Amino acid sequence: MLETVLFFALALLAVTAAIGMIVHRSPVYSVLMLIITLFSIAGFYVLLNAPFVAAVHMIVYAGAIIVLFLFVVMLLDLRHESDRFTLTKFSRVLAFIAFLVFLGEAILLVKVAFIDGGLDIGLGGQVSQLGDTPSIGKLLFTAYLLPFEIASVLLLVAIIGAVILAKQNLKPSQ
Amino acid sequence: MTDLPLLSITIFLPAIGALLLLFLKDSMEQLQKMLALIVSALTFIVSLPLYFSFNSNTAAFQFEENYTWISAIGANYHVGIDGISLLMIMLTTFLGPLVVLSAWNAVHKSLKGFLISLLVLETGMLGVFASLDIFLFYIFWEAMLIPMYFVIGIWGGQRRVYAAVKFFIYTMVGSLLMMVAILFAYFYVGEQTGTYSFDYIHLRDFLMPVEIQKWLFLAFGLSFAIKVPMFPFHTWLPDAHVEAPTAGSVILAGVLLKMGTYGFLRFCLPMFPNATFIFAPLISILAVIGILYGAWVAMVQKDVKKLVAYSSVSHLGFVMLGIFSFTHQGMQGGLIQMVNHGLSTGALFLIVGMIYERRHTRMIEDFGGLARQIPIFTTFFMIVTLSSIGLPGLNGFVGEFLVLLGTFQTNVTLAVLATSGVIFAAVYMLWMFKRVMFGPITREENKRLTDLSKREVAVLVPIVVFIVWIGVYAQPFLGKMEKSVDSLLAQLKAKQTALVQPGNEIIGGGE
Amino acid sequence: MQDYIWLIPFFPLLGFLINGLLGKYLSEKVIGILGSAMVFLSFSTAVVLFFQLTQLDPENRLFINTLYTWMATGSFSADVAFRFDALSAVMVLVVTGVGFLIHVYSIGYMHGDRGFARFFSFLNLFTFAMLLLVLGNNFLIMFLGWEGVGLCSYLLIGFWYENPEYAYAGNKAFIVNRIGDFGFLIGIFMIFGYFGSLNFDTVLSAAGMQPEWVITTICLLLFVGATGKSAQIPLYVWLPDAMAGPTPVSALIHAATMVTAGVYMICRTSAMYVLSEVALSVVAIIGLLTALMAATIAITSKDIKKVLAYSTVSQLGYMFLAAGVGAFATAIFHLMTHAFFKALMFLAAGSVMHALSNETNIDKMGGLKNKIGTTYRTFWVGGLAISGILPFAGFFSKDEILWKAFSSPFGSTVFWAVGTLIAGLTAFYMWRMIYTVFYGESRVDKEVALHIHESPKVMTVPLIVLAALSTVGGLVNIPHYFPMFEHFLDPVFMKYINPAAFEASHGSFGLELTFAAISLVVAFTGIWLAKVMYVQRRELPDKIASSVKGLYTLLFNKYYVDELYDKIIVKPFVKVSDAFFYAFFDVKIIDGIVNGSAKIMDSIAGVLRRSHSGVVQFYALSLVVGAIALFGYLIFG
Amino acid sequence: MPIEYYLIVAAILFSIGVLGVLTRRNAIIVFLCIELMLNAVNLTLVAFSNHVQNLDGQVFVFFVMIVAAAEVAVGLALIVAIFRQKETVYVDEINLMKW
Repeated sequence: MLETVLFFALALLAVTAAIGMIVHRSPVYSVLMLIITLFSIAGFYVLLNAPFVAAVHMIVYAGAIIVLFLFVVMLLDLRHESDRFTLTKFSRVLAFIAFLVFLGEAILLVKVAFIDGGLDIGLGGQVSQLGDTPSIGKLLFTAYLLPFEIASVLLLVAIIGAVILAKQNLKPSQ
Repeated sequence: MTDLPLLSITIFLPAIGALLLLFLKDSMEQLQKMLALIVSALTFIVSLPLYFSFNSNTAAFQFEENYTWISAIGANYHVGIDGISLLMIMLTTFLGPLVVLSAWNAVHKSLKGFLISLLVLETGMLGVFASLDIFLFYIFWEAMLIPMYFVIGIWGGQRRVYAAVKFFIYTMVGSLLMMVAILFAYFYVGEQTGTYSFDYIHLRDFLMPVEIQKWLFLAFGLSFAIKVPMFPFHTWLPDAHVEAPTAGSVILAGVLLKMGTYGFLRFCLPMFPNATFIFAPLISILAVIGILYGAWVAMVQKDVKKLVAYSSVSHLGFVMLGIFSFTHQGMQGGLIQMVNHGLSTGALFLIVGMIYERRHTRMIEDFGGLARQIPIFTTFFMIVTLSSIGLPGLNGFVGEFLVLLGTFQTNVTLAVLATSGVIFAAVYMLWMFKRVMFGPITREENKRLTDLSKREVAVLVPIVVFIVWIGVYAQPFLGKMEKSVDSLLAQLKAKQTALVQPGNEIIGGGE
Repeated sequence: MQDYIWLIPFFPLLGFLINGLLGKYLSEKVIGILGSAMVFLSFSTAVVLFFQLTQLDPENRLFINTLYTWMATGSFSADVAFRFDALSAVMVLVVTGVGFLIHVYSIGYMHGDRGFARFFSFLNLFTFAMLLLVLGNNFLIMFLGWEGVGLCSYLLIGFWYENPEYAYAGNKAFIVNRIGDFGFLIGIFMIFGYFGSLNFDTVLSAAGMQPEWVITTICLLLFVGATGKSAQIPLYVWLPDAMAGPTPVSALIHAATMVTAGVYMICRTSAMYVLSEVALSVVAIIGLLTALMAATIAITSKDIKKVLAYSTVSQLGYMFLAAGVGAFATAIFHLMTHAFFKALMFLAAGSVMHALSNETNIDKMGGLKNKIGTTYRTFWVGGLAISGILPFAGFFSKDEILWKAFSSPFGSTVFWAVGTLIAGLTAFYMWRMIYTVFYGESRVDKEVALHIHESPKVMTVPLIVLAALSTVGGLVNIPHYFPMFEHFLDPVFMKYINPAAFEASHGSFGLELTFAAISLVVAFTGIWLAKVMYVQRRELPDKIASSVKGLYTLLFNKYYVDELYDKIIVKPFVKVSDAFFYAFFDVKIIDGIVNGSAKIMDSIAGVLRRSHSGVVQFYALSLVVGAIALFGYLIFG
Repeated sequence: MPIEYYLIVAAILFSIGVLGVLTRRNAIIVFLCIELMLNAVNLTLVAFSNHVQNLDGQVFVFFVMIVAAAEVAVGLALIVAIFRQKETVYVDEINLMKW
């Protein structure tokens, strides 16, 4: 019972924070809103027996990426944005329609869940396989060894890219 | 002597020449011209034994060479000639050196590229006439387009790009349709007979049901009709001719236009006989319209080259009429007319090119009274004009007479209408000749015109010799093609009756 | 000697090649002698062959000489073959004989002209083509000669090409001839269609078996060719303009030889013409009408050569009338005599023009009687011959035609009556010209009058010879007493015709004499009228002209035929093909479609291009829309 | 808890992210929204991994995170570079790629 209460609370929190993020005038507050959303998602991971993923999630996302965002926002000292939404009214309307369509899909999923009796694609195996660190670690270094190594190369490339981009001494073109 | 692959040498010698040209530096223009001339002359000499040791009392393909090329799809390098393609090959190799000679000092902009395109073009054309494998035929057919596009597009007149693109797209649309038809035939016959091969004889001997024949005939026919050019598809010709350099126009008129008619003779008629008989009335009517329309429009042209271009439409209308008359005289007349047109219109373009080199204008009213100024030129121009009008004693008459004689036996009204074309031919050619050559000299520049140089005379004399020879003694040429035309006609008749038998089931493997 | 016939056409061909190619390097004398010698050589070969021919008995007087096969496809084969029988013998002798005299004459006439060599080479080429026409053993060789003479007349009419009218006249001649040849060609196709071969013997002998309508259409088609070449209605318009050529050309081509090709062709195919009543009557009627029309126009014409040109058209009408009534031999006889006196008169006119430095308007002449004596006397003889006065050639040939027009089964009194009237008109317009040119006071303008001189020997000798021929020529065929000429020719015509067709010719010998007398009387009245009007009372012609104003202007402007043709056929044709065919159809419709499709492609591309607006959101949006579409398909698809 | 609920929440978050990307002018905010969309996807992955009792889903989340990290690094470097040159971060003013 606790689990469902917790789920709904986290869900509510995540959605409001997300809306707040895209609506808020000042970018700093948007970043903070995002952090809240990330917290709630971490909560979900725990609910879904994936403690290791939740931990890594908090470290990588909240810890590194968002900090980087904050850093960039501070660096470019973006103040209040006057008109935060895109100029053309036309694209805003279209964007809203897109939003509605995605919601439609969500509702559809609800239909599938409640009316048709849920997705029965999975094999209802025993709960024992918890997402704990040793089992994921074993998996990483056996079945997914190659992608793991490629990922490291990818990160290296990203680092070099960022450095090069930053080093260019670009003069502001009037 | 026959162990030497004579035909393949003739086909690829110009290409080899083009390769050699690549090694010469751009500055050595004189050397490039000499090499191109030697190579094309050599090709002509090599092709002579093809003519002389051609045994003219069998319709089978001679000098045949058949090597497997892409065995996976059953396409092999299968070349050979018979009565129909022999004269075309001789015409191509004969015009080769003359064209190079005519462009001696006409082209200055990247001469090497020009000569290479000419030689590659010659190989393409020879390939088309000699190939007996439809896949190979299609490759040469397309390969021929590219150099011609460059010749018009780079070395042409002011609106050359428009003309070149129009020429390319016109032909490309046609040949794409043909590609589809070739593939369809390939798979259909393959599926029916089990052996998938592009070999011409294999596809020709298989008798398809009439419905399929109709569609394939239309597809092949459209591509060839554009090339001929038949009446509604001819508008690319005047632009291409007006904008092409002299050498380009000569090759275009001399040989490229014959690809269409040759295509009909080699592919459409034997492979789809029943469809041919069904569409023959339509094509004959279009041919007659082409004759009259070409003549009438030529009458009002202001530009000499456009006039000659429209006269080509009219002349080739005769050829198509002859081919689709399905009589001995008509077909052989058509074939001879193809050679005649190559000679007389080729010579006409050479002549127009010569005055263009001197005056840099093609408008008729810029000339007038040249006869007194340049007498040698006038005699050549007179002879060639008379040959293109079809004056008896010269080559034009032999072709037109036989075509009309043949058509008269199948369709009197069309023959009468086509014969009136003979009058219009005289009208527009002589009217143009009068305005250009006779009358007082009206323009200052015309007074300083120089007569033909030795080189120019050397280009025109061989053509005039053949114009008179075919006109006076046409039998050797007619004899060469006699058997092949007989066998083609016999095949047509046999296949037509074969399919019409009751039950209409597909009788595979006709004679 | 049979296989030397090919020498006859070969000599002039040789002359053409030598003069044509090496003309520049030879002197005028050499060219002239060479040209004339060549024609003389073929004349002598013809004479030798002629005598050998007469050795044979009349039935099989025929030499055939086949050189090689010209072209053979399937069942059709045509070879270069020559035929020398009585008919072609006469024609060859006329062509080469008169031709030789004219060649000699031209040496004097063309003296000093820049294109001397070119003139002689073309003259030889013409003789070669005419001999081919006359000697050909099948329709194709005849057609080869037929178009060859058409070409030479084009070259020679437009000989002085600097003058645009002359070049235009040359063009007009060739194109009108070509229209005639169009009919001839279709006739040849029909002949091959129905007879399977083109050579004369097979075709003419098989003529009987074909249905009536086939024979009639073939004859009419061949007659269309004849009207084109021999300048009959409706295709005669080119002959008067052909006077633009030098006078020897007019003499040789447009009087003696080329224009008679039509008559020769009809006589050669007489076996076919006899079989179709319709064709014969068409030939006769057209001949008669042309003769009448041309005679009327000649009365009012002011140009000396134009008068002679219309007189030629009229005399040709006579010949066609003769052929039309089945009197083929008489037609050929008149052809021969006409060649003599018409060539004589053209050459004489040439020497008159030569004397008056090329003045052709007879109003500017007069009183030349004693200044150029020989020309006057020969012209006088020619005038008598053409008017048909007794001893002269014209009497016998024209009278014979009038008699045959009456007596022959195909003829009728109307033919005879109109024919006699025309004979009178001929006498009148011919002597009108002679009197205006040679009698009365001299209206020659001053500086021209200074150097009026008689033409040199080389011109007057041919005149004299021709004058002699015009007088003697007629005696060759005096009816009843000495019809040697007809006997000589008849076997050729009778060979394929069954004599039954000719029994019905009626009329006794007495009647024939009376008709001869009548035609003499008519001729004298014509001359007397001309003398009265143009010598004694000069004001009469203007008075009469003003009284019948309308008719006079109509005749003077040649019935406005030229303008009519121009307006009905030529102008609209050019305009239509320019405005409708080229400008509208070719450029607008077909090019329109082609360029149109290119423009459509271009405009579509233009629209698509705008979508790359550079706004990132737009790209993202299209991405999302794509995704949605995909989901929609997956879910509902 | 039945898996659909998680999927619904993830779908909503994802839609919000899309909305943000399409409407916001500030490049950084757009970047944030992209991060949000990525997390929504991660959530669904983990949800399914749990539902299907197979850890592969979770491993996959790792890789998504790696890519996200690399992407943010390079993206922000780009934004900084653009800002240094064009003094603006607003997306609709950076349209050099217009035709």
